[in-house]
Amino acid sequence: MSFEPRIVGFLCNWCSYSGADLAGTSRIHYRPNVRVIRVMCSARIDPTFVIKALAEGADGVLVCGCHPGDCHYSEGNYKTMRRMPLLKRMLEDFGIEEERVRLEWVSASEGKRFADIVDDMTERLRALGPSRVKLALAYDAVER
Amino acid sequence: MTEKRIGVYVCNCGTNIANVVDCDAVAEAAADLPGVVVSRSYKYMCSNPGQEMITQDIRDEQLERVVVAACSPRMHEPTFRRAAETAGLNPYLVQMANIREQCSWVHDAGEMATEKAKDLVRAAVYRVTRHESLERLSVDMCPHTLVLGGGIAGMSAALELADAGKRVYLVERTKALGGNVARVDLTAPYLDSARDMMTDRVTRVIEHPDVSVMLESELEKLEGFVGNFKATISHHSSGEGPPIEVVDVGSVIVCTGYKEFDASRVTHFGYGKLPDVITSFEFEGMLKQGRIEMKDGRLPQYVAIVHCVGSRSEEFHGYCSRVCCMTALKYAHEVKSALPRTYVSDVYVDMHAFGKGCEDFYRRSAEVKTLFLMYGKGDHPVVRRADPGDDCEMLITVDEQLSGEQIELPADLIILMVGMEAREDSEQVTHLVNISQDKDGWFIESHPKLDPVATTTDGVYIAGACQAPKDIPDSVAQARAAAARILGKISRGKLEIDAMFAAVNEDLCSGCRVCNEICPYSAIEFDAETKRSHVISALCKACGACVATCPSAAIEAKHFTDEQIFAEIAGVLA
Amino acid sequence: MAGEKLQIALYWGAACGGCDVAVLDTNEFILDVHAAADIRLWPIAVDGKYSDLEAMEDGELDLAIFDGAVRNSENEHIAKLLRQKSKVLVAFGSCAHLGGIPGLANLMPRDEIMSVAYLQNPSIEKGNVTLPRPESGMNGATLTIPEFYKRVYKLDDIVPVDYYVPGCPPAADQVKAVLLAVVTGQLPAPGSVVGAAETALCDECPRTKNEKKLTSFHRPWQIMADPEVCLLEQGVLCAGVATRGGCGARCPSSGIPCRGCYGPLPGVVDQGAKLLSAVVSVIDSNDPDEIDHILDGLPDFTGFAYRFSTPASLLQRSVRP
Amino acid sequence: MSRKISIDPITRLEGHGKIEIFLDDSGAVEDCYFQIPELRGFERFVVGRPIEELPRLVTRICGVCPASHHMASAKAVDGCFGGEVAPLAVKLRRMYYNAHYIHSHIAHFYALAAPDFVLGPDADPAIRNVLGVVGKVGLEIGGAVIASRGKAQEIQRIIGGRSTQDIWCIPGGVAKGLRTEELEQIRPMVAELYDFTQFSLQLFRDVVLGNPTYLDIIANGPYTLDVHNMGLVDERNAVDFYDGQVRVVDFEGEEICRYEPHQYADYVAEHVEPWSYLKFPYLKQRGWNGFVEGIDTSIYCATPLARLNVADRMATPKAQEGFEEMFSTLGAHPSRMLLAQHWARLVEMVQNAETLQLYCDDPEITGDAFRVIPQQVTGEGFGIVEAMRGTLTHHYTCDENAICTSANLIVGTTNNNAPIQMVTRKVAETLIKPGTDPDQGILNMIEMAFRAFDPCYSCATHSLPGQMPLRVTVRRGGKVTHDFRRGC
Repeated sequence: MSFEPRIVGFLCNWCSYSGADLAGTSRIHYRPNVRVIRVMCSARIDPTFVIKALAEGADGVLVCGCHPGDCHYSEGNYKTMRRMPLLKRMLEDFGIEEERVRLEWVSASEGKRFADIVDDMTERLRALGPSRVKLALAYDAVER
Repeated sequence: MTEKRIGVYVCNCGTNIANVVDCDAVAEAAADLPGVVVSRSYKYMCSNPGQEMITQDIRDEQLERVVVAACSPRMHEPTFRRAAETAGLNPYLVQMANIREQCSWVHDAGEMATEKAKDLVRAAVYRVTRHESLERLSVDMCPHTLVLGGGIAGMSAALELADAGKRVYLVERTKALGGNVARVDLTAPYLDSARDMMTDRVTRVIEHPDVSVMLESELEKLEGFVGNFKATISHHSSGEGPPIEVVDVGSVIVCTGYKEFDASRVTHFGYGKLPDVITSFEFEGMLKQGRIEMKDGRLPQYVAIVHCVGSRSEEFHGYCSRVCCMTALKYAHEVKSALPRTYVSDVYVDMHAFGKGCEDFYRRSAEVKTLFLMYGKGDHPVVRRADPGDDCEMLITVDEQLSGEQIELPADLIILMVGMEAREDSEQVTHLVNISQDKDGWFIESHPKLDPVATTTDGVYIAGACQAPKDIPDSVAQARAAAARILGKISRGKLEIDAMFAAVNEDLCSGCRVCNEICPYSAIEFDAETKRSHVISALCKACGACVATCPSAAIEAKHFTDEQIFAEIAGVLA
Repeated sequence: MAGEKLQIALYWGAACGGCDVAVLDTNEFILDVHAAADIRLWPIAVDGKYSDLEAMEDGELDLAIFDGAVRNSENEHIAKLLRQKSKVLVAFGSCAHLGGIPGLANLMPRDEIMSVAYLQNPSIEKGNVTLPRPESGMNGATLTIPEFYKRVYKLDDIVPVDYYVPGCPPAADQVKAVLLAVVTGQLPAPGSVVGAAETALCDECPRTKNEKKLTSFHRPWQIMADPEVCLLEQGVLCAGVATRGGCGARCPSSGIPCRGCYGPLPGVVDQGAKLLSAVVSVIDSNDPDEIDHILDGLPDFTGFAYRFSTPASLLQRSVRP
Repeated sequence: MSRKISIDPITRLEGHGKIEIFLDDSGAVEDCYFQIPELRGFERFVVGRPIEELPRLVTRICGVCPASHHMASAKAVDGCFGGEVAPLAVKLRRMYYNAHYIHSHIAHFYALAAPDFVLGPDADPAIRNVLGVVGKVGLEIGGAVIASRGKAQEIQRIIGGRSTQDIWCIPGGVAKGLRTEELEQIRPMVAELYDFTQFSLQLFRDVVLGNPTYLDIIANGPYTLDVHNMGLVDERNAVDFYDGQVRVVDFEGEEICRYEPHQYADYVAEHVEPWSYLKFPYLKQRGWNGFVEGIDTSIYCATPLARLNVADRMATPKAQEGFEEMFSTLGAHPSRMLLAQHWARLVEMVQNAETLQLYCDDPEITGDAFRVIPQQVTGEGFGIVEAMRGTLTHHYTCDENAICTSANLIVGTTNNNAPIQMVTRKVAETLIKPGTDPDQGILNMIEMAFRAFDPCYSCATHSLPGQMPLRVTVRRGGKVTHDFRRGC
């Protein structure tokens, strides 16, 4: 039985979550490895959420927002566009592989795209193997 | 975190969910979660008995929180919130787990789908435990409405509202009302005069005491929120009155219409090179002049009408423009009645005659001796100059589908049925009124079936061909529907706006002012006296950008607090 | 021997001594403390009897102040002993509170630290292959030195802590306030951070603040920053927005950006993540490439974001194998 | 069957240490090891950080003498940018450093060393501390001690924004200048500090020199070593704390070598023993010959006394008087009497106070040209200052983006690791006689040996100090006969 990565997805309500719903209404199948958490706008996604998810044992975190220029709140997704690159640089310093955190723009009409992204990410993470973060934090007794 | 009495309801959605997810197992698993006192699996939670099951439990079991695992919250959250409310539970104490659109409909039946459903339910339970009762804001509903666009849709909406005694500001960019319909001669399928129809509308609108028509005007800025918008309108006419005007409105209807497809983008018809290849609108012009003729003034002996120019093509627009087919038939009739001896041929792909009376119209057109030739989708007729000696100006080569033969067709006048496309300024419009466009540029309605006139922005509606290609009756129907929606809101006088907004805890705010620039709605104010920032809740649209930005965790997003989201994270991963 | 006088112990774990100096910096006040309390243990200045400490009744000490982090078994042992012997245990200073600057060591493997120190440095004896060992035989007997844990821990990773006094080191007047609170028994609810403000440094920073829009970042030596205006607004990375006040804004007032020693604000789970979010959200660009270029102006952001709090961050340490 | 005594850890020094003494059957000292159980790894974890941040990182090596690390680091960082520093900034840094010296020396002399002299080496440990000293010399004087140290700290705070955990140095200068009103605040404090240095010298004369027992311990006790001396001197061979050349002089006064900071690696090397985390520096050109005394040894001291030993003179008049008085009393320059460290420390305090006064009267000191913006990144820098506890060397390299690529630190106390190891053994051998069980007093006198060095192990190991109980265990045949322990 091969390793099944656990992905936490943070999706904005207006574009990406609708896109994911559209994948549903269109019956587009994809890997069941993602667990979606809905926020009103990708700008609500505090980098702490991403780190928290990794610390709680996620093998990957997927952040989705409206395409640039098409944000329901006109410019929320630009905040996300600015935060994620630095967050990824930071996570690298903690030894967390680049592929574990992914930012994608998914519109309300891109159900297929959402499905493809989840499948692709699942495959990449499966190849990468389980995240070491939760394990590393699991030592309640001190390490020698 | 003190435990709450929680009820969990797993919807089977008939077999929609149950076929893939083991709903009973999900309900059983949920029963063991902290605080869960009731956990049921039921065929249709959104049905009346389903909702009654919930309200009954709220009363009998003194439930403090409710989790419904069913379809997308974007579908039925309002339903279950209302159910909770009827049982006296604050609607914000309900949380949904989306196990249909984002689980059963997208995964194969089996262990993993059921496990995912359990995780989503656990997350919902953890989250709902941390929910707080929230009170919706009640605000005044301004009875005035802003209508953008003076075409048939805009005028219909305006009249509907004004006849109900409500003020309307009708903003039209051009010098005259009427829009695209005013460019049309007769209308299909009954061949009555568009002109008569329009003159009546236009006069009524202009003379109506409750409609302020603003010609050569444009919306510059729309601020505020449903029931309380401030619209800044600029007047370009050199006439009297200020160049800029600000009006209070409660609602906005966008009726900005469409623009015709530019035929010169298609090369093989020779449009722009061959003098007697014209577009449908150019032909309408001729009809209104009352004389069908060629460039050199001669009367055409052969008239050919070509369908689907720019529509239903890989290269240009994939969609059908819906009105061209019937218009083409109308042209056949008008040519025949003006020039009985002229041969009319109609080169089409499929004949779309779905509207009321259209099929009869199609039959009648066949009777008036129109030659119908069918070309294949993806293929296209080719036009060339006729050779000297031919008795026509041009020849059209068509791979005729029904006969299977290649046919050469004589033509003196070729009418290209150009389709509809979104106006190039429609993107600016989306930003002005904060709605979105689909991939073809048409404005997106809030629900394609159940809510076709509203948008994702409360108080902003769409009507007419700006939403998708439409004929006149559909445009009018949508316009009046939008007006009806608004009248409903106005009649209530007050309206409730969602209790989700951001709030600054000024005890934690350091006045660093990082959030000030963040808000796209300028809902955050800095008080130089107290050295604190605060949110004007009515202006806040609850995106949460400032919340994620505040380095002091001093801003709280109601119903999307850090604590609630952390709980959800822990829930899906537990 | 607990009389009517307060029984107090000060101890340094993995520390630099700066916290103890901070206590000395209360100057004359030390004498008042001495008058009001028996200092039963204070390594830097007092020959307390460690045997006494072990002989003490549980809870015999009214107050134990622990500065420094926990990196080895001795730190851990004494932390547990002090917890057991004292009614109130205070994590004093950034290291005990958050892990402190030495906590940056959590971003790299212990073995690298050893080999750099003993094998690679340019002044190391030519050809040296010797590394210090926990046990080495000498004259038939065994010499032991403690083995160090793989990473740095903050005090409450090891034992429950009653109060936290932030700062590297804590400001003297804050130290005074805390000691006074203990002496007069006016302590807040256990678990609280004491001797610090509830709002960010900006609240007490004298520099003027405006709306922020950043098009580039500068390192402190690259510009002559305006001494009157918020450093962050001038593109100089300052952790003040994401850091508790209470220090008196000593650094920004003297032209040096805050590095976050007073730790995260109440309700903040991860100081670095919050600083990140605040700083980049106000970047004035919507173009990914330009944003990337602007971010290049923030080298080693991690080293700033978690300068004092790596062991207290959500991730705590590098998971690089 | 031998037995083992551990003194673990040593108290009243900054940081941690541990002594293992092996006795043979007769009970005579067979062997003695001075161990440091700590490693922190600053040299590794500063790599990858922006180079200008290092002066604000390395101060956490030691919170007792952070300014020494701050200054050495600042100079090394300046070097990485081509070395240009605003002349006014150098004056201000020196001024700041003088104040820091006074603070540290007061703390050491009164809090760490004085208890042994004022109260006596064998006094009850419970009162053998600074508060005990205050009790003995009187609250008034005690108050003066505390107040003076406070003033020295306050002067740093006024000049550089903070005292402990300094922040102020920045490539090319300092982050803030000295305003006129600030100078006027400082001036009276400096005057008072000067008086206090004179007072302290007098106190030393009265309490220590006035006491034959102590004089005997200093002159004839086991507290001497035939090893060499290292310290910074200016071009006149006068003592300089902030800058200059490193001079090494043997214990007979012959100059062995002198070098510029960037040459340090040609003259000093570090030996590693498996039983201590602390390295043992030695004179590279002589090679590591083990822990041996004598004119050919490669071992040296870098201490206050060593600084005065390598210098021909002090830089200021009043300090020069103290210098002459001290060496004539000790009978030789250079001197090998390690306990004279405490005296040397007081003489140094005088020079620092006098220098401070000079700067206060410098008309340019309140100028605003306290910083230049570096124009180039040259990639390597060396910074040497005299830390209170000995010559402190920082050596950094960085990449073209001014990100640190390597750091090497040779810390004051580390220089003295070998001498301390040796003198500890020497004292143990002399004091622990066959058949006698060591008692508190003897153990404390062993400690006095290295306390004289004012060793700072939080510095020396740039490490996370571990802290262990002080335990003296006497074993016979592995059976514990005595077990008494002491303050950690």
